[in-house]
Amino acid sequence: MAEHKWTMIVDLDKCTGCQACVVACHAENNVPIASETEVVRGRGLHWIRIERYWEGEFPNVKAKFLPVFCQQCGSAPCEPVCPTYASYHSEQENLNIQVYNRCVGTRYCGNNCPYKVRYFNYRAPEFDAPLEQQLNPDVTVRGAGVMEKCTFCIQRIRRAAETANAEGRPIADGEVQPACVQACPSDALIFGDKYDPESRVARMTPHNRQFKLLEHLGTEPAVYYLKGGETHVGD
Amino acid sequence: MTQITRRNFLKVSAAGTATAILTGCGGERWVELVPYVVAPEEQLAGVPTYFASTCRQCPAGCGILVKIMNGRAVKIEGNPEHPVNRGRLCARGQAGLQLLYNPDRVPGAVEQSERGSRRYTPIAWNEAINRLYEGLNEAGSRVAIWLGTTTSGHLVDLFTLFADAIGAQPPVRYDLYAGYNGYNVLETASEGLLGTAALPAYDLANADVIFSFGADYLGTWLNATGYGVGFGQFRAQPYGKRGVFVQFEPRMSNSGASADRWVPVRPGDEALVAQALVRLIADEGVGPAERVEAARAAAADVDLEAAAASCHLTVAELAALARTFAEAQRPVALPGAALAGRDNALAAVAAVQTLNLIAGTIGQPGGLLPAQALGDAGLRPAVTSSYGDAQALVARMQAGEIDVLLVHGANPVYEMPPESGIVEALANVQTVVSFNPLVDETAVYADLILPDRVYLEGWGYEVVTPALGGLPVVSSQQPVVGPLHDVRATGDVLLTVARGLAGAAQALPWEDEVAFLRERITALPVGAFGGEGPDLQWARFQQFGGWWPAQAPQAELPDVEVGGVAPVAAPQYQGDEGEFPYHLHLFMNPLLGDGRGASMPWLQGSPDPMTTISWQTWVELNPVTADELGIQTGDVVRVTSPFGTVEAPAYVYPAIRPDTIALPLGQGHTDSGRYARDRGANPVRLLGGEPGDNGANLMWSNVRVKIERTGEQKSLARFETTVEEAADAHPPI
Amino acid sequence: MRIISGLSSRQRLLAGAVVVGGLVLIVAAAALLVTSGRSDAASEQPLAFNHEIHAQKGIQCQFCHYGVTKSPSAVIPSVELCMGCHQNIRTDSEIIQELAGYWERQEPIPWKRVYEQPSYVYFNHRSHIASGVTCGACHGDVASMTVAHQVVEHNMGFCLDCHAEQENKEALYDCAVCHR
Amino acid sequence: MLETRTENAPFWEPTVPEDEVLAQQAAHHRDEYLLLDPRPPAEINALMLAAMRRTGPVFWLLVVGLGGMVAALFTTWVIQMFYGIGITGLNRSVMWGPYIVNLVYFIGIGHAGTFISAALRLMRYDFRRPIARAAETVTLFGLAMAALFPLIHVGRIWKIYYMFPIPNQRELWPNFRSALLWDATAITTYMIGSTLFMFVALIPDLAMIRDRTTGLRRKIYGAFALGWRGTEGEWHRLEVVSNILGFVIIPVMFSVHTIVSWDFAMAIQPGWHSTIFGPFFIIGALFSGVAAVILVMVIVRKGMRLGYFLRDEHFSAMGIFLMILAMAWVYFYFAEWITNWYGNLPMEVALQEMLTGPLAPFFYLMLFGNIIVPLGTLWSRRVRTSLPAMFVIALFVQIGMYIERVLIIPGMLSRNELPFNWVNYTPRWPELLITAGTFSFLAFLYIIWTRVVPIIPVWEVYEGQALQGRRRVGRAILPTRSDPH
Repeated sequence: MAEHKWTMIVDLDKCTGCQACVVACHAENNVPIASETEVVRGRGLHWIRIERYWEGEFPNVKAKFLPVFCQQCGSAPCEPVCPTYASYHSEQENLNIQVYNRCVGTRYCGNNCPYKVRYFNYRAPEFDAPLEQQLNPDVTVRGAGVMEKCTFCIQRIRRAAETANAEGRPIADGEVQPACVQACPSDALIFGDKYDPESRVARMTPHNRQFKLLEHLGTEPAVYYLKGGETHVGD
Repeated sequence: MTQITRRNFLKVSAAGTATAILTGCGGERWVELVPYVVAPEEQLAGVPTYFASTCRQCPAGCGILVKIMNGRAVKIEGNPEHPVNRGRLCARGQAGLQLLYNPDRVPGAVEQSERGSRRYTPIAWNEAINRLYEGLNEAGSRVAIWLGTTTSGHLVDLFTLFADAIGAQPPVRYDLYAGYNGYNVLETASEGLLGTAALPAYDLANADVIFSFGADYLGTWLNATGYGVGFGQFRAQPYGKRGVFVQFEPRMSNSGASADRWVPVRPGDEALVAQALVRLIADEGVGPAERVEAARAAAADVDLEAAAASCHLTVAELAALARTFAEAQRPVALPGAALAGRDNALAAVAAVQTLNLIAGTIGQPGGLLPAQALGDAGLRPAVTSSYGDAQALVARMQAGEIDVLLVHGANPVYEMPPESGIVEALANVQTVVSFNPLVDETAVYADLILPDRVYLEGWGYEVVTPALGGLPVVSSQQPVVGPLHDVRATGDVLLTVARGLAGAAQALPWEDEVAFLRERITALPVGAFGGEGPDLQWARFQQFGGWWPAQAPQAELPDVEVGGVAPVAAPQYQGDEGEFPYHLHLFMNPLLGDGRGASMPWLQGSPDPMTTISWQTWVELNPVTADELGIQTGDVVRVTSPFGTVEAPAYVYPAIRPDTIALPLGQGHTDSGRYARDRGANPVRLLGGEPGDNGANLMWSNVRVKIERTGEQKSLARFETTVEEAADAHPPI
Repeated sequence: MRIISGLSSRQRLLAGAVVVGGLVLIVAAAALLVTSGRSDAASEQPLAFNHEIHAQKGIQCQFCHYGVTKSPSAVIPSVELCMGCHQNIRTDSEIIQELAGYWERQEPIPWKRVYEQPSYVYFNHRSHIASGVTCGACHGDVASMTVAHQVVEHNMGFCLDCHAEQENKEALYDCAVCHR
Repeated sequence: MLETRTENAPFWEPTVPEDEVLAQQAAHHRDEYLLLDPRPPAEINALMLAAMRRTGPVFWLLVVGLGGMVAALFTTWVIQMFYGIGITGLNRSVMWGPYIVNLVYFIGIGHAGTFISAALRLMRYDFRRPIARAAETVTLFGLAMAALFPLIHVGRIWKIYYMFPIPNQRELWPNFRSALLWDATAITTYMIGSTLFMFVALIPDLAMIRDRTTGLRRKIYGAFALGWRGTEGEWHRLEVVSNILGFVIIPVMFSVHTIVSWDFAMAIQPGWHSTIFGPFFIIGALFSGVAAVILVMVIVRKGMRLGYFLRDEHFSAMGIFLMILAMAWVYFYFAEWITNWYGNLPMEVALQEMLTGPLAPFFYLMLFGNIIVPLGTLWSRRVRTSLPAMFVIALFVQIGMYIERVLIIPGMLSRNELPFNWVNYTPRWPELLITAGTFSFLAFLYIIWTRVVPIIPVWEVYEGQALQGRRRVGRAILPTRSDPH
């Protein structure tokens, strides 16, 4: 019954940690910027974040980047715990939807998300005039007390679906790209509909390097990670 | 599409509809509807329209598409057709909206009766232009023009014509991008190697081995987005195997983090290592015969043990790296910013380019690409000035030889080391005019601020050559929204002023800058998008975001050969080793860049890729060094060089040499708007004022420093965990 | 106390039930009042535009609200569009002269919204028109209104009632259809 | 009214001992067992009423002081509503903090009242009689305080009605799959049940006061006494209703804290997802609840001079009860930790390593307060009957149990599956002020309550005394009791 299975592939071998996706997401989704004091208090707020892990010690130290955003779980821990259905599974799009206006801010979903990709608006977002003009009219600006998260740019999906619908055709592969995918210089992020057998994501999976984040928790994420390649130079 | 004139375009974008954009969940608001007086064609409320333009957040010149909804610019995206960035866009490019909508933009022409007072009085544009005219008229040829690397190409051309016409020296085009990355050094090196003074371009997409000597090409070096695209293809196994990337640098940069092998080379020894690689290829005879031959011709006498030791490697390991390079199909070597920031910069860059010569890939896929001819349009890539040129201008200002200084796109007071005497020099200039959209550190010393349109409001072109795939590109810049404030295009101001100046009137005959642009662009041959006749060509230029040929022209390769052994002198360090035991390493992160990003909250608030710190300046040091000095993350430390002092909290960074201290550039603004002001420290203060290598460059990478605790603490605004035990926890990958 | 103690146990039970029931009703009514969003956009429009006259002259809704088939927004016509006809038609009327005043000053007309959705509701006119929903289904018979006023309450129940009758009910019941 | 039941049983007449040993025994029983130290009902009523009327400067000072803290609580709450949860110290990983700790804590202390009152009633432990109401009051106000915290905790209190199952135009109901909704339902049920249970037991005492006051007070008490006259039938019905409510409320009580524990155990947060959480939380709740009742008993006895009612035997019994609960709590805690430790799953080990960090002092204080203090002292009867000692021990248990919840909620949340997101939590002034304010609110309501209703259920004491006697068996004098049921 679901029409789409929106899927993201993250090629860790290509991710350079450049933060282009992070800023693109802020721009597309009206994600507020946490001030210095807020960040110090551990309230940095980015729908997509690039986790950096260190491995080894100097001089054989390596940094690994891991972009983490909402995994759009098939069996999402955040969904059943919400008392108001603000966190909700869209059967149609196979996505986890956060209905901001329905959220009362119990923050249960945030606790239960093992990926910690749900961010709470501890403060009302501020946009010094005329910065509010940059806001994307397709996305609700969330007020204080509301939980928010990556949506795979549902507004872009909906816009493409509405256009395709009105023109009486299916959505083409590549027609919808979340802002992060669009920005990513090294093509580390690949997005598409896995139910469309011709789509790039469908053709790329299964992949010999693929794994899912925290797969043992049974959350059935819609995000595939491709392991970073290891080559031993000069051995 | 054919009839887009500037006037009729501005009419289109001047009106906008108001929409409820306040917090959606905070409470509902009922709004008044303000419809258009004249509805623009093809513009519907709620339906986006896209305008192609060029990003001017850094010198690279990426093509952008700006999404306009309801009369507002709401998103900047990469232009998929554009050969520079192929539809991708970096963090700074995305944040361009926050320059456009910056709350601290100068809303119109202002004067400052007392310099440094920060009290600005608005004046009418006519009066402002009159004052500029009077100043220039009196000054005659005692005029200096200081441009930045992000000043649009057409303005550089106009200013150059103008300077020429009034008999002044050509504009100085210098800012921290140019100084830090040593653009002038790279251009000079390219001239020596390829015959054209232009920034080098490397075809990473088709390379299979990258040896980068401190080039942060995925972060800020030259064209980070374009190289990011190239890197993605490089990793995607174009020749059936995954590309191998080795990075030599004292502190792991954003690019170093993606390397397969990160080699912590001692600052100053990069050229030595490059020479050692050549020596090893020659000695071991690895790789194809012609490479070995070329290596033998170029191999200098190198202390291999010392070279390996300065990399924390054994000679055998270094030899293995040499083999990797020599045996690759299309290896490429990149001379990074640190090489160009020393007294032996030109020789060091040449030593790295020697590796490319040995590889034999110059002008080939996967190699160093030469600049391309652009036809007879009189268009050529803008050349950067060296730090020496900038310093010479400062000296002339100090000597009272300059009456009027015009500053556009640069911020010398912030970007020049205080030792250069820039602030004192400005005092000796009668009239300082800033064209910058924000009151930056330099504008504080200006008498007049005549804010230019920011790049999303203004016209222009940018000659970017070569871009990915070796295409010559002229990128277009057009207003995507009507000007937000009462600002005037600097090109128009200049043309207006020139009309009254003897000599300049003939040299600059155009009615306005658009006329100039049209003339230049329509002189180009027909490009990839066709367009017969000047009107159509001009329209296509705007519509597709620029001009480039459908296929890369067959370049005439200069006859390049290994010219024998080129000696590289050992670097001389500034500061006594006893007193200043540590090397200073400065870096740009992909967010703040050279400091321009500091005025944009998206860039301020996004985490630095390596440390995840935002909003602040920090001092990186190795855990071993930190232990020795008893410094912990969050301790405020004082870093002192022979030239200056900077205080910032320490960050213990595992991927930096124990003998090196690193600081990020970009913070420490005293002005430049509310987001930048009084935040962090400007490490440029640690640098000396004297140019290095015969006046070629800013010497930033051979400075020695000492470090001590101040006893204070400051919480770092880092996004990563602040829990120590997390380091021992099992990472998910 | 006398009253309470004077009652039989059954009456007491009844009284208790009435009190509890009353309390529940009050809470529910208050909640309903708080939750229902309703526009009270003043009927005081800057110009007394008469939908009825225009409709009687045979002008289709889409002539002025031309965005309705192409965009999420139906579009409020620009002054230019009004003037397109009224340069010649009824130029002697007071209202038209007022309109002409806006045009001469190149000033937009500050219309008051009649139907308004909160900013977290994304309604798309184009989709609805494409699916064959008539204007009147949501806006009432505007053609017979002299001054347009809200006759249909656009709350979530109204939307859902209609969506529930559609063939692809499942798809139209998705929260993300309207909220994002 | 009550006198009618006791006039034909003048059992309070002291029996004459036959020798000195017997005399000592009798004296001992009198001292020890309230029920064997009967006084005329009039005297007991007067004692109770005098205690209620006693409002000295200390009382008013407390009222003003605590009232001030209550004002601070509500002011902070309003400030928080205005500026958002951002004024607290919560962060992107620790989204639940002291507000939820307080919720669990106050529901926890709300358990003892019912347990003592209902369970002991059903099991016919007579020592419960004088302490039943003090304990029930802890339940009632504990629950009331707990009910505040979901409201204080949520980000948008003004939209809280989305959580209530009320008909609306949105055609949307709350999500009954959410443990939070089960929780709200359970707490509401428990609150209604325990209020009824308490009120039923209050009726005869309210009638007693009604009959001893005049004017407005008489009217108010009369209204609440529901026309109680003290007939045989009324007494019988009271007995039946109390027993039914007692039977009903005990499973509700068990369900409530189990469901509260499910708020955590249902989540896949490491450290929370544990099958043992249900019983573990119940034992923890009883543990802290009994300690809370002991605290209240000490204060009431000292503050209201109710030494006649609250005797050493009560403290001793409560002490033993507390000790048993401490043992049970240790058992559960040990079982939980050794399972995690032995399983050696990375995240659960990480949680244990947390206790070498900034939380370590709290962890050891918790172990000290919850294990060493009660188990190390309560075996001694002298300690159990010493008021200051019991006060200190109960206080330690309170602190220990509060810390236990802090370790479970913000403590566990600060560690999660992706180590990049570990953020420690430090409270800021709003949490501290609101927490302190709520404790004051509870105390405030309690001291007002003690002046409004008899904190000792006088009729239960009569009843107990009426049913008790002594019989001589050989040379020993043994207490006896008759059972009317």
